Amino acid sequence: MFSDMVTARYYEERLQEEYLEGKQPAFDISAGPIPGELHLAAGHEAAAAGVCQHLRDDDTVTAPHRPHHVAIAKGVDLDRMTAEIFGRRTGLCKGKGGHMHLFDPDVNFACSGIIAQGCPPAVGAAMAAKKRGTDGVAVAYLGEGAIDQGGFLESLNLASVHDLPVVFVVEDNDWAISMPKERVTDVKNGAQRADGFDMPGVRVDYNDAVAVYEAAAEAVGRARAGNGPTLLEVQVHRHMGHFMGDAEAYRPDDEVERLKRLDPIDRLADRLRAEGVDEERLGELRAAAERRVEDAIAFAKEQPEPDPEEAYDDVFADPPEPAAKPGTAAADGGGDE
Amino acid sequence: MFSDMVTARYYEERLQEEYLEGKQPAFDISAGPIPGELHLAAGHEAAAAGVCQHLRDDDTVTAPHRPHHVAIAKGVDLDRMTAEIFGRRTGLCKGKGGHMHLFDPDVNFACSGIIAQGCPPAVGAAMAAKKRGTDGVAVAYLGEGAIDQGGFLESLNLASVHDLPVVFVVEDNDWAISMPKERVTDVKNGAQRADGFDMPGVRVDYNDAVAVYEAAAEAVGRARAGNGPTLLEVQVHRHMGHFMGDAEAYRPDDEVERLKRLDPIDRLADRLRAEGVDEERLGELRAAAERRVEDAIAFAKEQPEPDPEEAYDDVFADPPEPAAKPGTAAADGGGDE
Amino acid sequence: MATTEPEPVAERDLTMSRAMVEAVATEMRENDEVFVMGEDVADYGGIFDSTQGLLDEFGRDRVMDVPISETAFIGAAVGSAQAGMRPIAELMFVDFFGVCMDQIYNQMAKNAYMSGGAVNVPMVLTTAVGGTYSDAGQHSQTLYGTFAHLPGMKVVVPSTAYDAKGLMHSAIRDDDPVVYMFHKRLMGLGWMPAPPGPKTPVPEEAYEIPFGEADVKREGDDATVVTLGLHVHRALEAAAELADDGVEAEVIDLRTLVPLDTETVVESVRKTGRLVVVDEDYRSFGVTGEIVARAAEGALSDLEAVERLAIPDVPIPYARPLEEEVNPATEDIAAAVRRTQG
Amino acid sequence: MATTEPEPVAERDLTMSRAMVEAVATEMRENDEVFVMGEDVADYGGIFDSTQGLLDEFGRDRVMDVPISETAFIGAAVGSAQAGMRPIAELMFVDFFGVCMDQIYNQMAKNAYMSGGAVNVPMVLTTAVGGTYSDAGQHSQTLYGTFAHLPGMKVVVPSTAYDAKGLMHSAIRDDDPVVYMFHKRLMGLGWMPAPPGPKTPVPEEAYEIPFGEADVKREGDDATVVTLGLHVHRALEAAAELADDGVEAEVIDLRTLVPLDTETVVESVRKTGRLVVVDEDYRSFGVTGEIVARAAEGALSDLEAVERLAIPDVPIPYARPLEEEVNPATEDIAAAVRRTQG
Ligand SMILES: Cc1ncc(C[n+]2csc(CCOP(=O)(O)OP(=O)(O)O)c2C)c(N)n1
Ligand SMILES: Cc1ncc(C[n+]2csc(CCOP(=O)(O)OP(=O)(O)O)c2C)c(N)n1
Ligand SMILES: [Mg+2]
Ligand SMILES: [Mg+2]
Repeated sequence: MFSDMVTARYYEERLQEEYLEGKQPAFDISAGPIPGELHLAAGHEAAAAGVCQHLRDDDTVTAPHRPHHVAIAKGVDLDRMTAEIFGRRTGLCKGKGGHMHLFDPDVNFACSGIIAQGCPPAVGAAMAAKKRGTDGVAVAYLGEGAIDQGGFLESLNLASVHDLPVVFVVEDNDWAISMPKERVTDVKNGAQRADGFDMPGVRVDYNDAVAVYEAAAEAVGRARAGNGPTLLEVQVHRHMGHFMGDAEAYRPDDEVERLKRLDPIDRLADRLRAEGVDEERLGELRAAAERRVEDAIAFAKEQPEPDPEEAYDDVFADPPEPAAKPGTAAADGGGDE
Repeated sequence: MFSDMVTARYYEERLQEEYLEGKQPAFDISAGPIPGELHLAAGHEAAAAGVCQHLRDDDTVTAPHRPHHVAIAKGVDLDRMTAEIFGRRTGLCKGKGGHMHLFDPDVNFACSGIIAQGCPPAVGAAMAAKKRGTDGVAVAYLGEGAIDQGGFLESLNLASVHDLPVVFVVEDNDWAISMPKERVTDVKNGAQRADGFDMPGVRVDYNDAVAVYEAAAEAVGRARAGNGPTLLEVQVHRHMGHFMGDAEAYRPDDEVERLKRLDPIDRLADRLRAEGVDEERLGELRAAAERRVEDAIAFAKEQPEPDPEEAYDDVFADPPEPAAKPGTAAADGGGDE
Repeated sequence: MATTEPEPVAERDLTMSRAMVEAVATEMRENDEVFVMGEDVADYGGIFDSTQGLLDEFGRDRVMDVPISETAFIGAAVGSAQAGMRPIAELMFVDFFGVCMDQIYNQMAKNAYMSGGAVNVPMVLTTAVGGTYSDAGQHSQTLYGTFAHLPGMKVVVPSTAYDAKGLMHSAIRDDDPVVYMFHKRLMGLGWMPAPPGPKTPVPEEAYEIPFGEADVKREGDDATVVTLGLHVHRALEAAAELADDGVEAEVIDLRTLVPLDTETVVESVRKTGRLVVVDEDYRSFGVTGEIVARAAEGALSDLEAVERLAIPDVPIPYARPLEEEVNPATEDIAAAVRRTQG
Repeated sequence: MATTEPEPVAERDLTMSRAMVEAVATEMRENDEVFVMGEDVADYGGIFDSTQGLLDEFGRDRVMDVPISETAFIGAAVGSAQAGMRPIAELMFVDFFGVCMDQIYNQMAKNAYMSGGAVNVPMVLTTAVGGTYSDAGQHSQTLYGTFAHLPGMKVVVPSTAYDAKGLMHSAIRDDDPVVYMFHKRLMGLGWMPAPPGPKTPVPEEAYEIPFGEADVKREGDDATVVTLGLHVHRALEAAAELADDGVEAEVIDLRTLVPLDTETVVESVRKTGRLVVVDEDYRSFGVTGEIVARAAEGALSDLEAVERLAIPDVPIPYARPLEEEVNPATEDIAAAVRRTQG
């Protein structure tokens, strides 16, 4: 758990660096080595590590727009994931998906940039597991801002009525971009949404990996045993802007400083120290994590960019015959060109 | 209340007659005087009358695909509504909307054939009332099959967080077409959905107009006083098929007979008798209702059908200049025709 | 994928709905990973008979009624397809796409591409389309163009029982998401009489109809009528009428919109020089415009006249005279072809 | 509705976002029934600056942050519009339409027609469109054709600050629902530099730009380039290049897709005989096909060459070389025009 968390933290810090470095002196979203938007999850690590610790490769996880910490905890190939984020041809998705669309079928990980829309496919993966009689489970991650979205709420019901092996994990960082949660829902505890669907709802009120681990043990265990879904909300903290480049004018000045004092990694480190893990060992774990991240970034940067022509591949797995690039004269049956 | 209920019941019975008569000997949905699908609400009357009794013309009501009883209780013009259902040019919507799309702005009534999609506009009407500082309220009707739909669930949250004057009324007739509610949700009491949104949820367990009236007094009163929304579920019974032509093979043979013994109109009549209303008075009310319905049907049948050319009007209130029928050569800037 | 059209050993005349269900049942027998999900697909057998009888044979685990939560259950189909199953999910009316389009076009259709081919989504989305029975603005659309416009889904529209069966076999076996749009008026429902055309002889064996091959239903030299779905039958009627007057119209049934068989259209236009495109979608920014554009790109110098018939950019009205006005009729097609002559 | 283009008393160069907000603020000052709803429209001022500064002036009751529940809040806009208010609802990215399309197309767009004109829905749906910054398949689309295809909504796409302001005034005052699509790359955001074109002089007074009037940005006799949004600027650049080689391209900015100014397009094609249509929507079943079809219907005998440039029916890829490949560039436009010559 500690390793996953320090890996994820260092990963986000390094991506931030790489991303912003390329955007000097003026921030230009189209400049620098990392294309597109970037949503980083520093402060969210406990929710990822505490839950995914209970999962196997054949369990499914769907994540939202802020996916790296979850992907790391689920065991997604870090080199290929990083290559994808850098937009390289050997990335997980050949450079077509990018940071919000990471797919790694080897460990059954996927993400989607549309709020709450990872929930229904997670329910579907759980449905497949149940139909096939395996004890596989599915976990759908979402933010607290997503608990107002129909796709999530419908998924609760579908999972509940079929007693499907799903755990919905809400990462409550109190913010949906600039909107504090009090402004968008009356419910203080997102796990309360479960009440309307006859499903257990559990909230972990502290940004604490061990508490998450314990709550998840029960939720994942329940799912794996065939006893149905659970809604698990976890308090996390957003240490950075919503995306890189977010000026955060809406955020109280001292909030991040205050939150950093509740850092889940520090908290877990204290716990480990109390359990007798010595400083050296923690240092080793951190160093290993950093090496792994540096290696992944170095790997990514070495990879080639995709060839423009590759843009036409992969729309279909079974391409029409004769295979033809869409939009070319050939595909259009000739032309005056 | 009794008048609205007997009017609604007789109305549905007469529409059924008219509808089916035109479809002899073989049922052909395109034959007979009433076009299209027809969803009738015999057995649902208490939910309409008991709630709408508390409403004024400036309050808004949205209804779903099964709207007649609600429209009648809300005071929609019965002649023009019937003309609309018969597809006539003097109908509420000039024959363009039909039975699932009745709009009467004079009493702020509207309906929509898409499950739960009347809920958000009702929330919007309540938002308008609140912004304008009136004490108007909005009521959104839906079936128990619609409580699994995102548009409803999102509306609960939006109404709740802004304390809007909305009452959501779920008519629970135990069936969504052929699907019994146990098959599609774990929740026995649909009002329980409110729990996840910090909103009062109330269920009226009997198909009883007086009980509905009382529960609605509180819910509408709460909304009108500015204290926010309520979710109210009412047990009703579907005496007929989902739509006319439904063979109901999925339905236990004796169910309808059993339900008819719980008829909400009989129940209210008993209550009125107990309160001293004599049989003669009840008979008069029934006779008046029947006359009103017969007049409306007679009116409708006399009305002209719309002119085919009218199909091109009303797409826009502010038509583009120069006004042109879409799809004609003029609109297309000439042509080779 | 080559066509496997066997010599018909045993053929029966089937309605389109029976043919469609037969393909589904055959695939379900052969492959445990195929299952059906939708509203009223179990006991009811589908509002338009699209799953009639399947519950009895396969039981509730493989023929699942689901809550009225299209986003949740179509998304669940996506998830189970990505897990390797082959779900068939039914959107009862295509008109309801607005409550679940994100799952359809942002997940189902794009996940293969966005993953660089790492995942496939082998599912079929069946949905009822079309009007002619006064079901008004929210229940009468075809939305052919809406689906065909967005990349990543194959879109098929059978017009006969023979095609309905073959296209369904192909759809289930295809590794990509296929939107299978069946026209209510063609299904052969007891309560909504079909025109004579769609009921055809259908072999008992399984066979595929490859995607991207239009069917020339009738040959002719004087004009090319390109159409699909219900209007194949209206176009054939119109062609028969026109033939009486010596005008020979070629009638092309597109059968699949994605992939689109441009070649057959262009070749025909090269021959006839006159193009009439007819469908039941909205006129602008839809199918008719695309076909005209492909013909213009492929055979501009041969093109002497162009006509489009479609729903004239109005919502579908309820009253019969209004709906009839906006839905292209046989006479409208005949008149349009005549306008292109001379 | 006639144009009211006043003699400019005071003009400043504004970015597109400032011009758009200025129109909204002016209308909000004059009419208490106008209000704004959307995600991050209050304190943040809109992710793409589309509501910058409005919270300060008008307060939270009129500039409302809402839950991430597009169906609920866009539907609430429909309901309040039917009650006589004039809401402006923002769908943060047009790509999210799939979670709320039913409210948009089955309610907002159809209620006027289905009610036979008994109700109006005077609202504006603002939404950000377009790519060019590697936001990948779910955040880079324009979906121009998707919205323009479905009847009952007006669809406008400004390409300059001047148009952004005038179209916004017209949209708010219009009694029909108007979908106002602003291209992110044109807004003039601090973090996403715009090309030089969209920042233009803008009068301080209110003025309307009538819907259905395309703008001929540049006259020319050799080819007609029909486009909108971002590609207006690319087309003008291409035209400048072509002019160096003596090829004079006429560049038409459609400005509104519904209603569509067919006349201006057809007249130009009559003159040039060569049509190049360029946009940033998917190629098939979209805007480019419709424009070609209208030109074919209106000026077939004059039409000598046709070219379409658009996203080639693939989801928008992430990596820069891939996205650049699929999004028509200035050189692509110049090359297409050249192909039509001779
Ligand atoms: C349907 C939809 N609406 C809006 C957005 C834009 N959006 C992306 S992230 C976000 C905020 C999400 O907040 P939350 O769910 O709390 O996750 P967090 O970013 O805090 O991790 C929004 C509004 C979207 N991607 N999809
Ligand atoms: C989004 C959507 N999905 C499906 C339908 C088809 N449909 C119409 S009525 C109905 C059943 C509704 O059941 P319920 O809400 O309980 O109302 P009831 O018919 O019992 O009054 C269904 C599935 C629809 N109109 N809209
Ligand atoms: Mg959050
Ligand atoms: Mg019901």
